Amino acid sequence: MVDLIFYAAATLSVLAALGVVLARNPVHSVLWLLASFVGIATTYLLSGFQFLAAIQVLVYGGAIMVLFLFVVMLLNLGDPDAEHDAPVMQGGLTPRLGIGIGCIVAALTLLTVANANLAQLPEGVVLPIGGLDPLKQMALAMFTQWTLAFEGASVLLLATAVGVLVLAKRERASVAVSPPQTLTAAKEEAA
Amino acid sequence: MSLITIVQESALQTTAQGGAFDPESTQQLFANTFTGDAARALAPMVSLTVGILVLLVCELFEGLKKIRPAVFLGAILASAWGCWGLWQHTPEIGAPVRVLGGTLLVSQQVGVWGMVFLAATLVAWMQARKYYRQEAPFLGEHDVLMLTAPIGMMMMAGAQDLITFFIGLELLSIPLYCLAAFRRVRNDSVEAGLKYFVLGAFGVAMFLYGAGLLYTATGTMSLPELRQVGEALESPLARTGIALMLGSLFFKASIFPFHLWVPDVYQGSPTPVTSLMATGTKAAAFAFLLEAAFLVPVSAATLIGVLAVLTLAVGNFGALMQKDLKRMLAWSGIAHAGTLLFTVAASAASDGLLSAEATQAAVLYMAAYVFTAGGAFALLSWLEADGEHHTTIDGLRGLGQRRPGMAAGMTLFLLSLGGIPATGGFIGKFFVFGAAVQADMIALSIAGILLSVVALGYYLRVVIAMWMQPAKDGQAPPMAERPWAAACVGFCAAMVVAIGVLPGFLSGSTLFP
Amino acid sequence: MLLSLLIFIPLLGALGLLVLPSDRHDLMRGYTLAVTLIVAVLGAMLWFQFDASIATQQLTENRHWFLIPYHDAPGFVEVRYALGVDGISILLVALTAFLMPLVVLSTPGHVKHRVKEFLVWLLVMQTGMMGVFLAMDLVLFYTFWEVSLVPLYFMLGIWGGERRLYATVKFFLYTVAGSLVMLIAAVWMYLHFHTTSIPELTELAAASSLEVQGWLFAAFALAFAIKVPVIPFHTWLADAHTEAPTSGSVILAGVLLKMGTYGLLRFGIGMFPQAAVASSTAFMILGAVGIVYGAFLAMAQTDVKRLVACSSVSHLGYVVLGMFALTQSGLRGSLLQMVNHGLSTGLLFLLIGMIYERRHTRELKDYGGVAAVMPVFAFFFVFAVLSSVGLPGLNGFIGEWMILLGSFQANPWIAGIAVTGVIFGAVYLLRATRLMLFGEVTNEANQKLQDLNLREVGLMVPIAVLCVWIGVAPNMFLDRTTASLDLLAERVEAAQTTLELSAAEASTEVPR
Amino acid sequence: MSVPTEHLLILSAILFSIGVAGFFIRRNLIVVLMCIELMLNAANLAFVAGSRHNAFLAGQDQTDLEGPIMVTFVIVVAAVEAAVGLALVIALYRRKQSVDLRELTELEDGSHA
Repeated sequence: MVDLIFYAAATLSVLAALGVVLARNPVHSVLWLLASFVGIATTYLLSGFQFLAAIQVLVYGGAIMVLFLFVVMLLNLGDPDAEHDAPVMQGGLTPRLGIGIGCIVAALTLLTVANANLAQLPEGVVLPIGGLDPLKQMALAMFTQWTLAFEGASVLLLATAVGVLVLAKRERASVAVSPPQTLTAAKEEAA
Repeated sequence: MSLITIVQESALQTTAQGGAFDPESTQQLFANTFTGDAARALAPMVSLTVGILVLLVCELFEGLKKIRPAVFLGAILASAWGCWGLWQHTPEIGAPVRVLGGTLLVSQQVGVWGMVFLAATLVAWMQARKYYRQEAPFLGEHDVLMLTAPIGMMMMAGAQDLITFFIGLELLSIPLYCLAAFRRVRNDSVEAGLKYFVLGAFGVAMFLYGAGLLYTATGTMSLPELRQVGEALESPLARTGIALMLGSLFFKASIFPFHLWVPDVYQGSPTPVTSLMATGTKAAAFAFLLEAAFLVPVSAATLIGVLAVLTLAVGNFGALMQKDLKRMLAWSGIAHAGTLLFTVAASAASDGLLSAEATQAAVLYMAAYVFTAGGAFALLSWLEADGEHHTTIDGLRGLGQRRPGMAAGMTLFLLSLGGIPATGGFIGKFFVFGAAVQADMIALSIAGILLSVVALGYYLRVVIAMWMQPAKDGQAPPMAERPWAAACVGFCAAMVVAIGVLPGFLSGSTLFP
Repeated sequence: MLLSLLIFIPLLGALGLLVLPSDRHDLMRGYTLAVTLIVAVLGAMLWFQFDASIATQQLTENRHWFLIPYHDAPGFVEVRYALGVDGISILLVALTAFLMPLVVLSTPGHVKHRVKEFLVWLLVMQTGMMGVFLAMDLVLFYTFWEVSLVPLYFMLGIWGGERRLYATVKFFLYTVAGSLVMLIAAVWMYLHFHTTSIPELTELAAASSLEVQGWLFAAFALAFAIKVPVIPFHTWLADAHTEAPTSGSVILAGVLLKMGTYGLLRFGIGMFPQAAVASSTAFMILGAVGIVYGAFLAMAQTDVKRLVACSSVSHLGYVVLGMFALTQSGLRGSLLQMVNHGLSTGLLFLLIGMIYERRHTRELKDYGGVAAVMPVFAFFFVFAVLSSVGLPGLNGFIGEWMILLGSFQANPWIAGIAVTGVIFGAVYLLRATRLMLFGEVTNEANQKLQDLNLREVGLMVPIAVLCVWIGVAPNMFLDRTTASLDLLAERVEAAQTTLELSAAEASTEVPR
Repeated sequence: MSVPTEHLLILSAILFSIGVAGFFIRRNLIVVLMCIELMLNAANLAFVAGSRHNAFLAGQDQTDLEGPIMVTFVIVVAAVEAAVGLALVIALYRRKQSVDLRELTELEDGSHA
């Protein structure tokens, strides 16, 4: 039964991933991606990773997807007519190249996975009660062994905040010139 | 006993005890983790982080904005002092010291690499002073981002497991994505940032997937443990994972066939950022590549050598076609990555026997390259103030008459890039090919070294334009007042000559064991 | 200390020159002349301090420079700042020190713009050349070897003739390509012999097998053969000479080409005697072909400077021929001929430069009857030509005679071919002399030519005196080389014996 | 659950390939960013597969924390990359009123010639 759910979730995530790539409307792509993440979260949960499943839903579904959706709406890209690169259907070299590369990567990795010769898992191992990612141990490890990575991540978030602020902040009135023609005027002004 | 096992054992105990923590063993664990060595190893990174925080505070108050350069330089100097400590005061004997549960290396080479990264950052920052015009309100943010990148580089150089390395990689990349697009009112800068980001993110995904496969096949992500796993490294799964990871590192290091983004991104980014990318990123990528070279099977070492020659060829012939100096330097940067790749190939071909020699060669090469390319980019950023046209090779005509000092500096840097003796570039090349020949890669070395004749072809074209061809018509604009950039050029020129004439201070037996 | 001074005084002088005001041409020329004269005095001191009875290097300096990591014990190879002089280099060092003041003295005629840069490069060049001849460490040698290229590159590119950019790039890339192969060989050598000291390497390499020597010899010989240039690589030389300013040509012919022959002698033959013995016939043939082919090339030229450039190829053919005859008189002759060629060809280039400054043409057909208008010029020109073709009593004769003597001992057939070169050489040079100097003054423009002034005469007289001196009393010069060349010849003989022994062993083993 | 590790790896390989294909097919930058997120998730699945495999190999009640910790960091970085990527997209949109990859043509060989 549990296995069945796993395979169902896996199928869902693959189909949804295809949906992301194939959908014409970016809003649909975002929604498909969300579905795919839910499927992946389910596989995490079934594999014994409760904490990961939780943050997968919370961070990905709750934060990242909203961010995507927000930008799509902000830039008013939801209109399907505005989307010109209907993939696959339209022919041309790029889609075929893309599919080709994807297929090659898939074939290569599948081949190596098939030949992986992974050690046989012992029979009858049951998941520990705390799951395979017990929170306390994770916390302990993260604050000792991986302190540097953890602190690095915090600096990373800080830098990201600063960087995104620079990139996305509205241009100030004195420099706010969106059409490129007036750029020289702005240059002179700034100088 | 490695801390990894301690953690696992304590996890086992607590799980068996129903999840309750033993405070004593936890305390013990903390005491074992945060040792004096760990503090020494972290000092350079912590100084930079403190610098970032102080910079952010300075941004809050109008009056404090003036001390920004002092804070920046202070952070760099404090960090350099930390690196110097690692370099000079780490004992040479015995097994390598690893701290923080074995995730971070404390060694002389980490210290030296740190100095190289800091030099690259310093050179980039000095030339960025007075470079930006419309972006003036964001200069504080600029400095913060520039100070973040070397933290990432140091993490990459010292990382002993893939998690730490991965965070280091991101800590280096994210600020550079933002900095590449820093001149956001210009189309080319935004385009450079986006191209760099999209391909960089693709590369990171590739790295992670490869690491995932390697982890599944071997059961560990720690480099010292990966050294021990033996046969598990030879399974197809592990090999695929390693190949994907190398591909992604080659992307960062701009190795053929992952070099295509380089010319566009280098050209579109603000020149100081290009300088940091060309020198710092490359150095960090190679620092880790050399550390992880043992992952490359000996049988694939020749392949790496061939890639090195191909990269050299592609970079040099690409540079030969260019009319714009910045783009030419970008292509030549690819060629230099090719030369450096010889050190990785040498280390892999000798099955780690030559890893110390290869690392030392790479450090020397990069140290020379930081000042050579950094100086060239500094001059370029200075010239850019004259207008777009003045950075094309045609636009440089007659520079020797107009501004002999600048032209002399550029000539020195170009000769060093070409590897003419008495400059740092030669010493670097000499050591790198020394390592390659030690690993018995003579044919590849000859191929590689003959390609540098092609390189001289295009470097000399610039020298010809500057000194031997008359200036085109039209008044040259007055020279831009850029004292920091001038200081940067002078500093770089002095270092290029110093490394070229007296390499002893870098290559003496004390560089590292 | 003396050797270091010889090398670095010019460089310091160049730095000092940088701060002089760039519009005071005479001041800068005087200053440069003073610097080169100091070096010349030091060169004279070296000449008299030199002990001719010592075969190995003397007046040595030896200091730590830097370490190269190395995977075996002791973990590094030490590169040293090692200088020394021996019988092979003493003549060339002296020649460099002697020629430079004269070159500086010749610059007012043809360097009229960007004087400061020119003088700076001249002094840097002297540092490079001195370094090449005095370095006793392979890495140091290589450094000076390449450093000496850069000044000539600029001299050619800035002050050269019309096709100067082509010539300068060709010259630079040709020489660099050769020397990079040598660099790889050098790297291989320090890795296998664990030292970069030239005397030590000479011992170690000479003791290694023929196969090892062969590969290394090939790499070194390629670099030097391009520089000399030996025949298939000669094309850069004609272009470079033709486009170079007069002083560039004089230095190129006088000293820079000698770096190639010096390298062949010290490294090609000294370090790899077995390989040199094995390939001696090939090099003798190349030398003989160079003599004859260069002569034919020269005959076909209408541009007098190009003609002298081609004659250089021919004359350097003698040097290569004599050297690879591997006999004592051949070696001594070729070493002396290096100096002779520097003097007589340098003199010719100076003269051509002087008349070019007056007439701005180098075509033979534009001249004729110059002797009537410029008797002093004609005297020196004829003198230089006679010295160059080897008139007995002048310097060229001694060198050519010893070379031909030596090569007859080694291989009469090749020597026989080479002798024809002597005749051809006389033909084209004398023909050029006739066309330029004698006959009626056919060209109006030649009527008003000014004869040489005091400065021009003054700078040529020392060279002419030296030419006669060597011609009359060659032993004074040869004596200083004898001990070192005897040692070299001994090494070659030993190598010959080894080769014969192994050949005999091989032939006795085959039947079994 | 008795799903073999290979199946987890195969799922991850398929998702990674779809992400790669989408990365090359699509020209809408936002969708390209989503494809990168897909690839990151595929990598996460590989870490999860590895962690589970190693824990089970070690025996009952064993865990291998490297995998889950890596996954946690990857999720953090995914958020960071999404933020930076979207900010860059917004910057591009401000300049060109488009998020099409084909708009990135200013920097080509010879455009400065």
